[in-house]
Amino acid sequence: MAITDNTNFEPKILAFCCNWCTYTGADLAGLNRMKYPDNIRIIRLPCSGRVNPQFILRAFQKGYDGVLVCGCHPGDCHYTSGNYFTRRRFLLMKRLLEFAGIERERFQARWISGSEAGKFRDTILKVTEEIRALGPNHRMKEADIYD
Amino acid sequence: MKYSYFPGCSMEATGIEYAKSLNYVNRAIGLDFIEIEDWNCCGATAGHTKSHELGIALPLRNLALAEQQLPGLAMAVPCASCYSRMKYALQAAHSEEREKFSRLIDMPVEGSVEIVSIMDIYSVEKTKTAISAAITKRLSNLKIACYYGCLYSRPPKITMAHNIENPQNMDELVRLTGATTVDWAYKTECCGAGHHVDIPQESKPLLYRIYKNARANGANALVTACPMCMLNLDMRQGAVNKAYDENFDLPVYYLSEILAIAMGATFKECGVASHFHPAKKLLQKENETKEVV
Amino acid sequence: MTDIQNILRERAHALLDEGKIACFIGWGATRFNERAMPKFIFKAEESSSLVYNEHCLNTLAKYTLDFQYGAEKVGLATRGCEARAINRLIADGRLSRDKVYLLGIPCQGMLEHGKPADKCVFCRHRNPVVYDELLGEKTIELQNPPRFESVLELENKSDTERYDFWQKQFAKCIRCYACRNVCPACNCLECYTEQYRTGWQGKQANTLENSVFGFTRAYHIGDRCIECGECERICPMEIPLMKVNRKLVKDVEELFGVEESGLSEDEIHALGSYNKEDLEEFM
Amino acid sequence: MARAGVFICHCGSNIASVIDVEQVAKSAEQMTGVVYAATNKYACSISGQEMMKQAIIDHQLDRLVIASCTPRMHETTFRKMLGKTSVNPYMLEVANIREQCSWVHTDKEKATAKAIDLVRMSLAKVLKNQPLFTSSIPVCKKCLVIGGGIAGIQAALDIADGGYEVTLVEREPSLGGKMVMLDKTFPTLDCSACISTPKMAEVGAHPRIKLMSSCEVSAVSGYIGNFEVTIKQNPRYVDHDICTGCGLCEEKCPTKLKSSFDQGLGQRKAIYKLFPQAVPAKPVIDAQHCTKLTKDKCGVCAKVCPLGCINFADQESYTTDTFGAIILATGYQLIDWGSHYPEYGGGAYADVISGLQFERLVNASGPTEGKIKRPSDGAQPKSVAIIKCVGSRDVAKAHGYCSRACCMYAAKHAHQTIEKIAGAQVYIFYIDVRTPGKAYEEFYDRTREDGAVYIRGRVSKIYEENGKLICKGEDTLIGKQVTVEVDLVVLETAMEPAANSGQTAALAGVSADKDGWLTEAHPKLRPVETQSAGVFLCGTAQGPKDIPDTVAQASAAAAKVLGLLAKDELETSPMISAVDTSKCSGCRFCEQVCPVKAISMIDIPSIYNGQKVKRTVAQVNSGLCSGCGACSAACRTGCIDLLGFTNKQILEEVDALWQ
Repeated sequence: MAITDNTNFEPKILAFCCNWCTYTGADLAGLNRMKYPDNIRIIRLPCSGRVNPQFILRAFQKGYDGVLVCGCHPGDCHYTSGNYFTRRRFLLMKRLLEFAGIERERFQARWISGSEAGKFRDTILKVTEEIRALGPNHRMKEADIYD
Repeated sequence: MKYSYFPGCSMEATGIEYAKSLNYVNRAIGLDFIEIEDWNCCGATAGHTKSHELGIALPLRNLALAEQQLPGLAMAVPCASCYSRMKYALQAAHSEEREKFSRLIDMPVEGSVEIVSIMDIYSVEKTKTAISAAITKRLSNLKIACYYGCLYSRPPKITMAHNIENPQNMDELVRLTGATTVDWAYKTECCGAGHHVDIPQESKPLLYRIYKNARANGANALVTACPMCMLNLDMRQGAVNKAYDENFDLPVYYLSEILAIAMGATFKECGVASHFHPAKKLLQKENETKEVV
Repeated sequence: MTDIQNILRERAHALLDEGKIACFIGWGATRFNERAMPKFIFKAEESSSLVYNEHCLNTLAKYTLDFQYGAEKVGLATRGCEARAINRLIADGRLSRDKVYLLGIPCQGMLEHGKPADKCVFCRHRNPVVYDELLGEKTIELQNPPRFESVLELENKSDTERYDFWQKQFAKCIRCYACRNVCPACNCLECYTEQYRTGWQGKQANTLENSVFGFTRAYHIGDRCIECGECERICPMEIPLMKVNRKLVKDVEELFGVEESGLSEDEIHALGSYNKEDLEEFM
Repeated sequence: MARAGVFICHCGSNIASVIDVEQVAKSAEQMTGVVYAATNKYACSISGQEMMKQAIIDHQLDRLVIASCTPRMHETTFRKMLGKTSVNPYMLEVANIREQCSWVHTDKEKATAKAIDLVRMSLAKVLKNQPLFTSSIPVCKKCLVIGGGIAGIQAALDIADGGYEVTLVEREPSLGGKMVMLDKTFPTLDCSACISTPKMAEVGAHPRIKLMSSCEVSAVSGYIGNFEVTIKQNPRYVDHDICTGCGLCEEKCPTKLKSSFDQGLGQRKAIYKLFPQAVPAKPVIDAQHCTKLTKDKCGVCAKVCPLGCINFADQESYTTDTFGAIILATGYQLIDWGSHYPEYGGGAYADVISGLQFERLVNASGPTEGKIKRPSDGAQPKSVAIIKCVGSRDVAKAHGYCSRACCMYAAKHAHQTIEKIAGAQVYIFYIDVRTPGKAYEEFYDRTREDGAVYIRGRVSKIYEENGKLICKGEDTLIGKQVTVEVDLVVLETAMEPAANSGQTAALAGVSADKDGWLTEAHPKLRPVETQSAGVFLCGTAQGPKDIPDTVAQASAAAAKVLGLLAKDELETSPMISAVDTSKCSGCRFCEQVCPVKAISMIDIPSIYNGQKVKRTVAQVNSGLCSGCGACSAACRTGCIDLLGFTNKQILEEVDALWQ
């Protein structure tokens, strides 16, 4: 495993955002000209319930240093119940990832509504800093495992 | 049937009539109250208003003693104040505070003791039948307003009482004696006992409205099962009459006194002789009624 | 056990004879004394070749899928693990209850290499939870076997240690898919690994792809695992697969209060339902 | 081979001032699958669109990536544009380089790099896009209205007047609901029955409204434009096709009962019309109390009926019909205050009555012919206490919500008491006085000027003493306990969702909140729609409200339905789930997680070991599917996929930056 110097490390973070809440919240952050690190790449999905936990494994496998799943607050789902299933799936998946040895900060889930632009920015800031502190991910990463 | 017994301070002082009459009734129907050894103050009024810890630790120690000495027995608590404190302690024993308090009293405590009032005990079907059987006189001239007081039902989250506004179990027991009970509105309202010394001007109206409503509904006597209420209603009736220019004549009896009298006890045996408000006359009238065969 | 063996042979004979079932699935002898193998009896007179002893390690339930479209029922020797597997298959819509006839067997636990088998020492259902008839008296269940001990042990290590542990384990994997093929919860018509068009993951047998397979399979069965332990038993490379399965079973229990799976045929598994009051840690 | 075009929008300086758009275009041109990349000042403008259209022709583009503002802004614009070209509108991905890049980053170099990444991700996705086509479903031009109160009546009339068929289902034997029980309506004090009964009659006579009284909805299937609804007709024991409503039967019936319409204060017979102006104006038999039906004695009604309408053997029957839209107007009921408020006597005092009982007392066609009399002795009360928020705004007792109408009708009751009884004293106990409505505050002012005494505080106890009702409470403005002695107490009790309204709504796929009120699609912007497309709601089924709001909402729901029924066909979004049945194992996981019940199981022919068999697989109802994709994330095999957001597309997006 390569040892990297973290000082100039810019993590790449992937976020799955639901169209109705978090993606809207991210748009609102833009509209309000809030500033946050450019490390985040967002994939827009109709609902956080669309996020298959296998996407998370795939993101780490391909090289992302952190993954974020965001959706509407419980009770606010555009499709009524999608995020309740999301919550169950990722409560379980998060523990499984930790059990597999992925550091807990690398995968996070958050509820961010369409009006919570500030929360969106703060989440990105916090997650980016946490992952920057951890350094690049080598675990379960394609490019770093050669046997 | 056996119960562990927490007398509390009243039973040997102001509430001596209560103790006497309870004793009489229990002997007549074969109930056994076994006093907890080394019991201490229940923590009422002075204790719990000063400190939450003290207010819980004091009664909890009694619970712990009962658990130790008389495991498996329900605890008979005749005084409503004690009853309330014990219920608070029991709830604490079932909460996350248990360990803290267990350390404070330096005793293990499970909260396995059931707390029962005299009404609870006498309302058990078997006991009720025994009471019925032991009654030899019909007190049919008595028209009684059963006064339950505040602490047997309130706060409902602590007492777990079902019928807060219009309880019935004392009424049912009183009716066993042949007396009638009246429907009235002040069964569970505060009598102001706690404040009669420091703010009598606020407490007197509380007493007044109780007498007034009892009389308005046709009662000629009050029955209670709380030594504090008893003291207050009995001792201060004269003062209220004076303050309001009234002439209430409502003798106050303990539930157990009424039962004891109906079972044939003399005034001395059951304590009716030592009331403040004249209480014998009404019952003497009753005594003239013929005995049941 | 010989008693049960005798009744088993008798009942299988009778059921086949009466034409109630087309086939009976039980165990038969092998040329090794300490091994038994799955046995399929189609003719009543062959019933005498059934055996039941402490070497009947295979959980047989998944074989019933071969008979799911048959006109007649299939008979199955059903211990706790088979019974829960049958419930699993029915709940997952793969089997219909009227296609199987279950001869319940209270199990005392099996031996593997002369020792109590790993899959049996943590078993909480030695008696079948579903059957048509029960052969013999119900046996006493193990009281709270420490199922999660090895999970806890690994949980308490650092994430680097855990990562290294699993990478070492999955480095051994040869991607034979035996774990998947034997698993009663892995009952998909076509496994996601075969979906080359979507390309969920690579087919290469390297540590990374192996571990992605391992964890994905664990997640797929996590809320439906019946803890029969067949995957771990069958693994030729001795990867401790039950450790990750039990991790999920434990989490499902702690998070959603669903203690065990496969106890009834109409259960809704944890991820197929939700509770508005579920733990909230994503605020 | 794909021929993708990439267009980078400057958005004036909004994007171009931070992102080097030319650099992005240059990078895009190098990406696999891209045949053309260009920048544009304003992609959404007419000229921008023309430029893209021309590029599609010039470079034979078959798909587009447009890097611009958020897709929430102009995705539809660009799709519409593609509709006029050879490119399928769904062969488009929008990279959000404005809201999520240029507006939130300042470092030009980094922002440009991120923009290139975002384009790369969108490109990866668009390369896996498939052309999608909207389909259309026919619309059955009929509406079902459930509930015949003022909300249902108004909605039904509006739709029928708009030219469409309406079926109105009412559980009770007559239309009218609660409004027709009321005496006067605030703040104008016009007679409630006088303004509602003409509307009822209009419904009864309307050529396009089919009124089904004594009916309940028992099953709903299908989807917007095509709901299959089964309606249960409860037995009436009177053949309404023949009955003329002469009333002879009712007159002769010997069984007298408490009238539910009069809230137990008046009487009716066992064969009865709910009230004199009932619509339909024909009687029904109360099966629970008719002695013929319970004990096989009497049968007088059948003997006196000149037309032989009475049928004691009447059974419940079911009919099924198709509707394009459904309106839920199931209304409210009042809380059973007795079980919640033992301190108010729990129902033991005859002279403690509910507001609705007061309405009947004061109503000229009520049991007392409009004279306010105490139920206990028929005496005229000289003093009345009105207690508000009984069951409302009281979580410890019943409900936390405000019932909204009570402040005003409490004022009305006070006004009516003072008006009808000379010298009457009225006390109103309140928590707050809420009068948000046209001329409402003025009405409240007038009531106070009339002499009603408002006491701010709750009543803790009501009891009887010497023939008077004593209300004990607190006046929180002076911090003192107060006691008032009155002859009559009126409790302004909380509204609750009507019994079984939740079950009825659930049949149509509509959920209820924690208090049981039906949930609208959006509290502000879609107040009469529900999560179930084609199902609308109005009136107090959705939450407590007064008559003006109810009627307004009913008309709003009707307008929505008219808009829907005006279409011959509905276009459905093609971005819905689809099942690859060859792989589906029928495990039902997708069915369990679907929020709109769009997935069902179906048996399909299949081959197993050379044998023809039936196999169970999932199928998606395209009319119901809302395209959330929960099923897709649940499917282990991956055989159910969300078109437009397929597993493959998302995986490509994840992989895009790491090739």
